Amino acid sequence: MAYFIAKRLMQSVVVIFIVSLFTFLLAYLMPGDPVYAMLGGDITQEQYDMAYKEMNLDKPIYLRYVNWCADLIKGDFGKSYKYRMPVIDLIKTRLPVTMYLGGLSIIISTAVGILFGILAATKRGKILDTVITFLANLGAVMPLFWLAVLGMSLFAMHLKWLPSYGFTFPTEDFVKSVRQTILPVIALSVGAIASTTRQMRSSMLEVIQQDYIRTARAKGLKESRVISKHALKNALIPIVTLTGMSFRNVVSGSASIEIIFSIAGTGQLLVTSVLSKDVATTQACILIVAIVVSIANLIVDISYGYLDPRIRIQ
Amino acid sequence: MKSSGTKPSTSKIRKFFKRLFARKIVIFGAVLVVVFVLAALLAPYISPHDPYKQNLKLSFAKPSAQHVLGNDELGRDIFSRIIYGARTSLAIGFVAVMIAAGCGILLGLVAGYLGGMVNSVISRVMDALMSIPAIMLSLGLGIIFGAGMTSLMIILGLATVPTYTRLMSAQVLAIRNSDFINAERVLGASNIRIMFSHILPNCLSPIIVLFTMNIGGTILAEASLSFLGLGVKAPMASWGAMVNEGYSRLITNPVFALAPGICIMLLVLGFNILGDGLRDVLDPRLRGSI
Amino acid sequence: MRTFRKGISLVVIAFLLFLTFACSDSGSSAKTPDTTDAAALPSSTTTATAEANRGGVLRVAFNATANCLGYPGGLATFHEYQMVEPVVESLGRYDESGALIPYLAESFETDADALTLTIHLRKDVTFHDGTACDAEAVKWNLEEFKASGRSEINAVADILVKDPLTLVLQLSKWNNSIADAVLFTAGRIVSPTYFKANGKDAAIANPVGTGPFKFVEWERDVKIVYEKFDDFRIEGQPYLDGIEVIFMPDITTIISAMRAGEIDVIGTVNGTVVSAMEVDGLAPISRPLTSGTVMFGVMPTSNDPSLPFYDLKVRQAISHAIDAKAIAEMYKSQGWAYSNQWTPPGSWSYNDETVGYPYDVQKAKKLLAEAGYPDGFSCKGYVNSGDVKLMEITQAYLAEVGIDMEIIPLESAKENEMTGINGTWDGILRWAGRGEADIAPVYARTLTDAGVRCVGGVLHPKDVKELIDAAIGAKTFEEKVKISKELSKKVIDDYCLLVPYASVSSQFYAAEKVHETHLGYYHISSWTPELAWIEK
Amino acid sequence: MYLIRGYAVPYEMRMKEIKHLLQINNLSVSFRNDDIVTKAVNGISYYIDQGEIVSVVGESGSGKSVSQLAVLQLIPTPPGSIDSGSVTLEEEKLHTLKPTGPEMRKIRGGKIGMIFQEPMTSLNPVKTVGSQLLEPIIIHTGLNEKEAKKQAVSLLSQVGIPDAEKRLGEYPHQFSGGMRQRIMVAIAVAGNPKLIIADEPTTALDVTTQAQILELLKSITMRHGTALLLVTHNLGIVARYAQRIYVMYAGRIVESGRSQDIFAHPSHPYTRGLLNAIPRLDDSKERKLQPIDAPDKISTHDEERCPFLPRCKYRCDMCSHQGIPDLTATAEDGHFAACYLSREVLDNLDKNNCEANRIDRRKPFTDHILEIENLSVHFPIKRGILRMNAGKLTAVDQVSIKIKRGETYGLVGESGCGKTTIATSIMRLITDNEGEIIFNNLHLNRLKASELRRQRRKIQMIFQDPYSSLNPRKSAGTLVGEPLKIHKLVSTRTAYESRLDELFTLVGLSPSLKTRVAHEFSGGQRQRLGIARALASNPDLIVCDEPISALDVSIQAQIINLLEDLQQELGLTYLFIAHDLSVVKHISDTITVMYLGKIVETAPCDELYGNPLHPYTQALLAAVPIPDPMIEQTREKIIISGEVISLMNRPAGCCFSDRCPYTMDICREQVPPGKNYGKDHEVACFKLSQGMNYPQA
Repeated sequence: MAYFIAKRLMQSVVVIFIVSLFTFLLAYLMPGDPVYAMLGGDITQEQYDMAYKEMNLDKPIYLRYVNWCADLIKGDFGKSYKYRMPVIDLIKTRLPVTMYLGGLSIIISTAVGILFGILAATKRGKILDTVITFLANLGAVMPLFWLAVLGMSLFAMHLKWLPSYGFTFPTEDFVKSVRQTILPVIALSVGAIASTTRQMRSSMLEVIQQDYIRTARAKGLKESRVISKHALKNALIPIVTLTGMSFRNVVSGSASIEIIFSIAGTGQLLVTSVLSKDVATTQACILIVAIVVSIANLIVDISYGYLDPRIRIQ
Repeated sequence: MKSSGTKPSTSKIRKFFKRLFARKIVIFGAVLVVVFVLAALLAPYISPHDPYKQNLKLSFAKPSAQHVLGNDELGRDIFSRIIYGARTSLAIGFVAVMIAAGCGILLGLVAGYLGGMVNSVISRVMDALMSIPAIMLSLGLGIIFGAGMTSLMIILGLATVPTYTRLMSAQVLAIRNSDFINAERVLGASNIRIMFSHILPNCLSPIIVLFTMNIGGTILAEASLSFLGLGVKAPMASWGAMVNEGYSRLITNPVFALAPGICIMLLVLGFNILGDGLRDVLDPRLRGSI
Repeated sequence: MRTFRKGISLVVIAFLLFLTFACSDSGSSAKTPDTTDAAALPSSTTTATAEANRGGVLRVAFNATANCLGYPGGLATFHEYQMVEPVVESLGRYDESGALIPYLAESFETDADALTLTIHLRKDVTFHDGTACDAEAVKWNLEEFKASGRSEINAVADILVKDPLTLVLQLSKWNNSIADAVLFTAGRIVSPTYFKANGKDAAIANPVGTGPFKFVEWERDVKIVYEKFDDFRIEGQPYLDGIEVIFMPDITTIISAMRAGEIDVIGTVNGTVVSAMEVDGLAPISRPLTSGTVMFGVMPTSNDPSLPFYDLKVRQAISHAIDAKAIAEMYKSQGWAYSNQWTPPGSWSYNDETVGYPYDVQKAKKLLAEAGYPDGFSCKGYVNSGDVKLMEITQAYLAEVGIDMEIIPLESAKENEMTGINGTWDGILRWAGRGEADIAPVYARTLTDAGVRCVGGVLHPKDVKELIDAAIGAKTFEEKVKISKELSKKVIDDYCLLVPYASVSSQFYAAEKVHETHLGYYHISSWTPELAWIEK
Repeated sequence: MYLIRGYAVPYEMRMKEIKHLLQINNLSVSFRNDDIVTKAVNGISYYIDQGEIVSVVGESGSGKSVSQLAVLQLIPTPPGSIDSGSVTLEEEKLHTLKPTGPEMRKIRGGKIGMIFQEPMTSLNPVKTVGSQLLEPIIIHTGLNEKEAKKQAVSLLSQVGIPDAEKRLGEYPHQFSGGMRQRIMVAIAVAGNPKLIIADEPTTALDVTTQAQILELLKSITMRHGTALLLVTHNLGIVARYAQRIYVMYAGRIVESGRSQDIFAHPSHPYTRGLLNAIPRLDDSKERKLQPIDAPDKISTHDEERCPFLPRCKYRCDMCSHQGIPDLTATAEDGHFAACYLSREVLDNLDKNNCEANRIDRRKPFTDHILEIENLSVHFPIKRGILRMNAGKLTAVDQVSIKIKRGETYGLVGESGCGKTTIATSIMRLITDNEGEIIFNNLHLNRLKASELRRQRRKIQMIFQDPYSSLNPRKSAGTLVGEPLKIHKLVSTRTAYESRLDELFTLVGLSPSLKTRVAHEFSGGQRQRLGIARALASNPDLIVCDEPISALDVSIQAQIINLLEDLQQELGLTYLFIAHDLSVVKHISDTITVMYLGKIVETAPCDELYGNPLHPYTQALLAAVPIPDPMIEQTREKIIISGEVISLMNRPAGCCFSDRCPYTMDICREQVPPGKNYGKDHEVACFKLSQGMNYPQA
């Protein structure tokens, strides 16, 4: 297992290195002069030259990459020229927000998805299965932004039950936090619930056909015990992969959700910085998100060990 | 289902469709897809108005007998634009997925078959692509490539490549050391021959399923990108862009935002259901993994 | 999200709008020398009611973010000026007629012959950090503004502190709009002590001014919190306990929050908001301005012989092909007013004799045929990606006369590069320029070699340049009006350098219970937080 | 004139007279797939008594397993459904119980324990062995957790798992296949059942392990008086263990009776065919196997006719005109067969066509076609972060083989012995090896890739699994013709087609089948295609890697005969790799026995079987059951302990030292060299080289 973790860690490091290259190039290839991005259109030549030097744009690209990497290793993600503050401070305030929303959404979607999946699989062909499968299909085709907007228009604008914007951590004001997070989290979760449900249903159906389930039944176990003690853990293995992948989707989704609900999180920061060509922030955001995704995948792979002793004991 | 050297008999095709449409829901999905494909093909004949004809006096007009779904900001007929939007969505969905499948299959085939360092490099690059949030990737690429249909197809295609590469290399790995591939080596067949003549055809079932599913996914992604403003070039009609235009007017003119949104959902739903059905027939083991 | 992007383009427009005012002389400042009393602030007839409703927190939502609060040289957009208004006061403000009046300063006077601007300060004004706001502090602020690379007050050659409450600004060359630039644009006075102690970045994030409210907290991209400053120099003000500036990147959220009563004021308005608010029977607070608007239109590349637009007839054909009147009419509710020249209608430089190019497809086709393009041609149309719609309308009009325009959306950075000093474009550019009465300085920025915006793609005719110089250097208002009108007509009727659509005045929304905010009422970049009150 | 046997007594009526432990009457099971209903079990009736060992024999698809699952209602529904029948276990009518109800659950694991075929998949991979074993104990014996744990430990010890207490906490994948099957046995007996149903319990295991498991099962049934229902296709096992037998074919019982009666007097053409088709360890080499005919594709048989009719070589008019024959009594007591023809008639018919039952085994051997010298194949074991080679796993260790032109060289051994690795090394599918492979005086391992590709046509391979070795998407003609195209052996289209026809005819397939896709063929036909493809390039040597082990027993004989005929006709040389010693004995001229990557014994066929010298060879031979109860009763069974261990744990000295009953100290320390004991008989054993004798089987 230690070897396994070490190997995965090594892979993650390589992946992050490639991502850093991607990120750097991506930001570099974006059209538009970063000086204009920073200072706007109406600038004098002096202003331009001053900024050009300040941003190290006179150095060759590979040198800039090496410098950038060297700074990264020192923990220096550069300075955002939009926010005029170290990117790392910016991300320190943004990442927890997205992680909180995303984490909540992943927990909810996984729990609900697993439950729905089991229900649908065990009631295969019955009404409940049909209803759940239909809803899961619907959830999978519902554009995220669309759902968020519909939700806001109904619950905030018309019914006025929930606030239409903002974010508060539950440690600050629990009731406010819950009210503010309901809509964004639901919007973020629907797609994941749908895919988890579909995956869980089919992996459960697959597992139920396995030999060891037949063995369990042949031992005289109750059907409920066969499902809960023998089938569930096996069926969960593919779900873990899905949960790992949903980290990436959560950040993707949070971009529009955070913008729609005026939440200052990483997703919003990502989009803002790309559109305003805030190079340092863009690079740091992608890199950090990639690191988070990689760590999530690492955790997923380790949790395989918990679920599947064949990996744990090698 | 085709095999070189033999023509699939008509009964075989009939059997395939019989199995495919055994579940009623699949018929529903197929009908959805067919309706939209027909709408796209026959757009010039069935749309009641010129989708590009602007009439500023009718800006944001409510639905009327003349314009059943009302008019957009430029006073263009929304219904006609939705019909033309089907063209955009389908064309982008199809071509982007073709690009993705083409690159992904090739990379996956090479990675899976050659293994070793090649596989490691390709896998890591794909991992890296996979760990960048899709929206970021599309946004970044979108800004680099600029707007328009072609670049949309490329962007959406590139963003989907890892899915195919992974599926393909997993498939190849599974059959690379199977007896019939060994048999080919024993016969003295070259690697190229083995890869393209023997491995590739045997990996196609899940690819076809993924392909169908992905068309839906790509249409959704196109909508999201259009929503972000990185859509097709004006004045081309796109559902995503129409939702984008319409959604902030949900209060005053709900039809404008709801209609294209519902179209996206229905078309994607159609492809998903069809993909589900195809998978059940072609490769039931894949259930859930795609 | 679209509206979010639109927000970004709005920022650009806002930037222009702001600069508009920054350098405008608003018609009154040409009276030289000039002395104005400090009393002429907008006075409230409802002071008693305001007293009775003292308290409460005003929540103002913006569809834009701020990047800078407490560094005068860093304030870029009118949103930022509005956002810091509660903390950082300006030396001068505008009155209802658009005339510059002293605000933080007690009075000021200009002397065209002596090339000076003299500013008298109030006694006993202190910053929130307790230090005195004296002549040295103001001098430091103005010098720092110049040092940051801003060009607005370049005409100021030297700043002399005559006594602790008097400054004399020596000009290098007469410029009849210098008072506006110094007192309004550059004259946002912050504490030099704080800046020196904590540095530029800290100053940017922590405004320390003299205003009615104290800065509490700036949660980036979320909100700014201000609380009442108890020792405000005007007795009894402000009425509010605090102000929250809330950033909302999505227009729909703003509408939703406004309808749900989660916010009190909308600081950014577009057509979507207007139509949504109409449902609730709420009308925007605005008035058509005759100066300090944004001019919208298109600007073809006129200096490139390889492009069809080099031919005057083609430019005229385009102008005839587009029904700018209809476009302006369509957006009327958003504060658009049709103008056939690069001047807001009704302003003193607006030339009624300008013929312009009324909508006439036949004439357009005829002109095109004369120019050698009977079947039209293909061209590119550049526009900020957040504002494609206007270009789409243009595209459809051009298609009628056979011109096939491909729309190329630009990210802000790319657009700035294209319209910047070294940039150019090859086709039709969606153009947004300042609309003000005193147009000559604005023209100078684009139509002369010394310009800074959109200079690379447009002809710089010699006679235009001469007229611009004459207008800026005019010593009497009458002379200036005459030359400006001539200029206005020349640019359109003789050279057809651009196709103006409309002049756009800004608009604001406030809930019915909110009073006396005067958001953008006197000037787009200012309001009156010290007077605002909320009905209980 | 054919004699028609007396009258038919309804079978069910006869059986109702006596009280049996388990009685099944008229059981029918069908499966529905895509609207096609397949009757898997068709009205079968059988019984089993207290303490009895009964075997149900049949080939794949005969419905033997399905009927057992149906007894416990473990058939997945849908697609399966039990259409009719009654199941009575000691008065209790199992067919009336709800599949998941409490009564049925009491039966499952409580009164009837079940053991399945695949030990690898039958245990839940994510639960410890202990927890899986505790479940049935707690449910069916009412013991509390602590007592149950004690019981579990004792059960595991009983089934021969050492260190039971510690191993309770381990997971299935930490056990070998044999060990897992032992655990399955423990689970099956945990609830003190009256009956154990063992569904092919040893099919997936090595032959030495197979013997151990079966002996274990037998001893358990003897000790507890449990009845055992043994489902298998292996007639040897049946002969060794079963007291009574039911032979199933196509969902019906075609013959039943006491074991010795059936083997002595098989009365159904199918049973007779099976017995004639399989090679036996005690056979003479000259006996030609008599395969059971297989129709092109076993069509969904006519519901109205005898299901064996299309394959029956005794069929007569009556069979095709009358309905399905009932089970009728034969001469012996309790012996029934479902055939219109009496045993005497069948015997007579056999006597009439006993020609061509002998094969000429004399072959002219000349030079060596293939010489393998000191071949070693290592697989690196990668460990650590940097994937450094932490060691190597030696799959084949210093193996030398010389194959003469024209002979059949047999290579036997259990799983993991390296026999397939040798094959793949010869075929250059593995290129990373030490030693020399000299084919026709060419050093194969020194050839350049292009040269090697040219040489490949002279050396071909037949694969184990005819299902996986043919590309499922290609037509038969394309597959067989591929070598012709690759090596450009034909120049014109017509030459190509005619060569294809020739090849098809050669392997006994109609050339008209050329256009069919591989999956439309039956297993035997597929293997014929595989052979035709191997023959296409006119090879000198064919490596046959377990070419028949995936086939049904009735089909195996066809392929063996085909291979023998082709050898005579074309002068081919075979390297025949197999684990089945009976088959190898039948076909080979020289035989090498391997264990854990080493050659332990090489000898000419008769010498090896007549005078096995290495203890391992002896144990192997002893473990193979002979399909004759009379012989089995008298045979002494040496069951060696332990299982084939993993290559990672190969002992330092002689590879067999930890299982060998005669191990000496030197065996554990040094590797015994091969030594010739005359008649080309080479053995690697210290005991033997020291001139000591030990008892022979």
